[in-house]
Amino acid sequence: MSKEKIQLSEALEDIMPSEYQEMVATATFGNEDRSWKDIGSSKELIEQHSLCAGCPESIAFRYILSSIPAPEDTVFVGSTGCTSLVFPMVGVQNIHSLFGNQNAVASGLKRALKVRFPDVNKDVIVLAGDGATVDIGLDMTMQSWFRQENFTTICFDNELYANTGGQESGLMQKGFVSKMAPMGKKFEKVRLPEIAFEAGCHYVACLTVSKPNRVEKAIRNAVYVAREFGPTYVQLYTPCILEIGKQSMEGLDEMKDAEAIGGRFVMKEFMTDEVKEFLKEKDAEQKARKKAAKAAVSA
Amino acid sequence: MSEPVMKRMNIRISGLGGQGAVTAAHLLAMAANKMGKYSISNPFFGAEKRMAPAESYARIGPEKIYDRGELVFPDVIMIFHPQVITMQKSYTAPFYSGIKKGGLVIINSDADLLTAEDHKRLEDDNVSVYCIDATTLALEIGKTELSTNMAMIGACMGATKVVDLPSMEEALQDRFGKKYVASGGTATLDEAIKKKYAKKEQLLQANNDAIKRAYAMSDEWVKGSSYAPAVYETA
Amino acid sequence: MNKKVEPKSNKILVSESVNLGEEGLKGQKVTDPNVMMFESEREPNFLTGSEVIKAAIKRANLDVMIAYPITPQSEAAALIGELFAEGYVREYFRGESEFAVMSQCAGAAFGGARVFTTTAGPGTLRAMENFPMWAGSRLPIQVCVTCRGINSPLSIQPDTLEMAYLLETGMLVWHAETAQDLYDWILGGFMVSEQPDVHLPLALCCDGFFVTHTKDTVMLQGEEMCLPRYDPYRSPVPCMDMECPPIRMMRDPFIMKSNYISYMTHASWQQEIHAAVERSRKHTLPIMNGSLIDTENVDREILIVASGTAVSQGREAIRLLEEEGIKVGLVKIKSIRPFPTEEVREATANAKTIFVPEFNIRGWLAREIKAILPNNERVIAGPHVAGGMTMPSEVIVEEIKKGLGIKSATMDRRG
Amino acid sequence: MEQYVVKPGPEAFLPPAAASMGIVLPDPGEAHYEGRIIDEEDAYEQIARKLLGAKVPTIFPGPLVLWKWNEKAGKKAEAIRELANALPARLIPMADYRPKYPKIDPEVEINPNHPNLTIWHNKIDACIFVGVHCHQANLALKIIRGGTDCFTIALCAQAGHEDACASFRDINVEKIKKLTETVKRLKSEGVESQALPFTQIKMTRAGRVA
Repeated sequence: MSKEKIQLSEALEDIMPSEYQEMVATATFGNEDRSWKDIGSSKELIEQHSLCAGCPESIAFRYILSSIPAPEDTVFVGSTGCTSLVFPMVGVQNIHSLFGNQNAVASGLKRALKVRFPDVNKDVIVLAGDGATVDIGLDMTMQSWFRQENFTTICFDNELYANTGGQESGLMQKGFVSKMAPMGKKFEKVRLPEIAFEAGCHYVACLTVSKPNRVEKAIRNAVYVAREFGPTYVQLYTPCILEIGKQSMEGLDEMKDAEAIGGRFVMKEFMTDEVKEFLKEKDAEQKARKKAAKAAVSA
Repeated sequence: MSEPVMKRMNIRISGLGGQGAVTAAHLLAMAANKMGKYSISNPFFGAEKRMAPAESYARIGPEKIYDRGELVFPDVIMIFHPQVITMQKSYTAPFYSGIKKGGLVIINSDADLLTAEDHKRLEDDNVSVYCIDATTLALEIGKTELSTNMAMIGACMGATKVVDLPSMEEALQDRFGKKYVASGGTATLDEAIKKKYAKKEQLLQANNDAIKRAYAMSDEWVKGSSYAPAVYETA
Repeated sequence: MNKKVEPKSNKILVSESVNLGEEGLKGQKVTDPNVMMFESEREPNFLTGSEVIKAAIKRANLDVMIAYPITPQSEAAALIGELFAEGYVREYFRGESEFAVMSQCAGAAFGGARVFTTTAGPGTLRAMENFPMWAGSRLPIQVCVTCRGINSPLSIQPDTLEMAYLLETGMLVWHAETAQDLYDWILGGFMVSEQPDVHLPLALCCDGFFVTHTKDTVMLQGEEMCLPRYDPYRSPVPCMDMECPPIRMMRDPFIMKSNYISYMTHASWQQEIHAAVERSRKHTLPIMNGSLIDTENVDREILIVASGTAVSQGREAIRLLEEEGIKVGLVKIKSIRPFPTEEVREATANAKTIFVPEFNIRGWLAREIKAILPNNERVIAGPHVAGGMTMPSEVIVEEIKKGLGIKSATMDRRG
Repeated sequence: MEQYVVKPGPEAFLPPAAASMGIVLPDPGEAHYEGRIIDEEDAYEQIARKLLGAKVPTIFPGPLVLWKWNEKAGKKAEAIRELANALPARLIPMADYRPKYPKIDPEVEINPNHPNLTIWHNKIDACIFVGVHCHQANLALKIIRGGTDCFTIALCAQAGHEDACASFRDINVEKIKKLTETVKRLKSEGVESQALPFTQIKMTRAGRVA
């Protein structure tokens, strides 16, 4: 939808709840260079959430929603889990269908939108937990990559099944003792970022959500590359503070530890040479736009 | 003057995979369709396999046909390959199982393959048996075994008159003259037989000739036999 | 309550926003479905059921078809691929499994596309989790189910047991008897299931092989016509294309965590799905020639009540019995969901004995009928065949004669 | 069995869907009143009288008219405002369909997942649903019939709602205006509004005004 279409009917605007009036007036729809830095000065696309206090997923949601380049033309596909408790509160349309079928739903959705809007970039983004992405949905996750579907897959990796109470998952660390792994997990954390690149993703990033700049860059890269080249994958460490026995304020420290040298989440990116070139051009374009905007303001 | 109208005729074809049993049933049904009769045809529903038992069915009649599936109680049975009888390459035993009273069995063979008991049972039910060496006929006329099914169709038509020669010629034109949707195995055989002939017309001609020759032979046979298809008397 | 609906106009209601005469695909003309289906001239074609599915889809102005091979539907799914290559379908691809395909269909329908797919037997069961999701999400996807056996040991042969599993999914479930039914109902099915007050998926079932692989005469309209395109903005739930409000919209939310009122919302949601099934009655009447059942001579004391090709076998049995002076009437049930409760009650009001032949071992249709009829000891569930067995009309004759206490010699001709 | 009538509740712990009780939607040119099909022309007056006779008549505009996603939507919003002013009736929006967390302010909005909070709190005895997606409207209408005595009216742009006590179908700007004209005519003929005095609550970005 163009930004011009995101508006209220004048005759009924004065009865519309404040949150919507504010969203129409100050949310960053239509600004390609929207950024996490807008948080605080503009209306965020996430209204409220029903996650635990201090949950790193809620931070990840805020960074992602403030970074996607065209929320007015973006549709999210989620899956069952904590993320699906947040989605109804988000100012972008999104689909929940079943547990694990998110990449299949996204494949159909993306193709339908291409058929219906051949001249518009309609971005489709999958956002699901590690159980949905790597365990029950792995077949459909990977097949969408093999088929070179033009959308981005984001995995919230909290290394276990959080919403059902902390059971073993494929992305859990080896040796971790959890429900359904009472003697500790017997096999290594699945190397999905590497697998994703091998399976045909053109851009892959794996990181924590401790640094908003990095998250923003990874999300923008992934969306742009998905439009032009094919599937992209971003894996974000969003520890479940509840299930690993941390306090509300300890999520950030947990992520910082995990991304320190030798940690499980030292940031890594994989991309093809073509993609590297393309992203360089995109960066240059963005810089030029920002420069022009600044000049316009000062003039 | 009362004009007799042929009653429903249910034809079961038993052969071996690759012999064209399915094509034969389709052609009979298509020809009937061209004559303004009602017809449906279908294969035995199994995996396609060369030389495995294969069955197909054609149902032809003066009124709309609803009957579906395997033909368990046929009026006419055609045996495309002697091994159906001699080696039990068939899903039913004996091969004439279920034949209706007054029915007809046509066998592709120059020898009598039936036991005395078979003859007795068929005679008791007034079933006629006609043997014709269709494969030899096919080799003579079409220069290929692949025309066996054509000779068998001709034999069936000559004896029963269930469809006439001009309609069959039209059906052949439809089946081999145009683009035709066939399953994998059938498509391969279609290609094989098309390669055998330089032109489509030659293939059609050879098929037509095989049908006509067999038709003439069985027409001659039926005059001397007690076989007569069931008819309705109409005003 | 399954009330019978009387047809008022017997016309398909068409959206006012449809531009009749505009160009569809490959130069086809968008035609009023009433003109296309009921008034335009038709020519006879001698085709297999699979070819008939292709012929219908060619005229369906279809956006998306997603395919996965399973016997016996593969041929139809592949033929629609040919249509895609020719330009008569806008998008087509092979998914990785039936579960994935049905999810992909859901995604395409969420995105506002007219979607068609096909499946059969074990594929239907593998896909099963999706069907109540389709219905609950009000996605008007059409799936052609070419029924085959489902249980171990495996069978690729026709058997209608899988339909029993579809009955409570919230989908519309129709059972085609012939290739002609299949053709007319594919096109009509889109018009019914896309009505804003219905807007539900349709499982258009036919008996695998008996319909898909049998050549039969089917009357088809010209290829220059096609249906109006699907209008996603008449949907009873928002289309997921970021072009319609509300912007803050999750399809489909589970009603958030535990409290009494959220359970009631969920219950009301389910009621609404089944209400929509009921609403389809009115829209289905024009497609099904004025009634959800067909009847012949239902004033007779003996009736055959059946669906699918069991009806065909019943017709032949009636013809054979007639030759022996035994008179039997017929009820053909066309729509299983919604179930024609009142219609069947009326049609069987005078019957003393009701035979329900079925191509499955459990007799789910007989159970449905027994559940709605007074004096249901009149219902004889059978004959049944299964696993791909054919049901010769002679076997129905046998069953009826046995039920009437008459000796029959038909089976003497076997073996 | 007696013919089911779609009357205000409270009807049941879980009231049935009217469609399952044999209520059929009107065809084009028709409307329904308590489940009986009536001529659309007659519906204007019956529904206008019902609204004028209510103590707390309320219009619940939904997203399809609250948002100006096309020109028609903006015009419908205007027509709805005119109807509200003519009656007079309160306007309480159904802004979206999400299950709100942790709770809603029942004076300023209605949510399809727990509509009765808004009905009960404001003692609404007659209401109009307009611009709500049909599925969500039906959920709310059933819940309202189950637990409240509110008379529900649907101005539906599609096929109408048998779960409302009265429903138009194929509603458009002209038809909304015609309903407003009918209200005005009845008033000029001496039919007085029974609405209790109220002040329409207004909102800004900062929150509630007055």
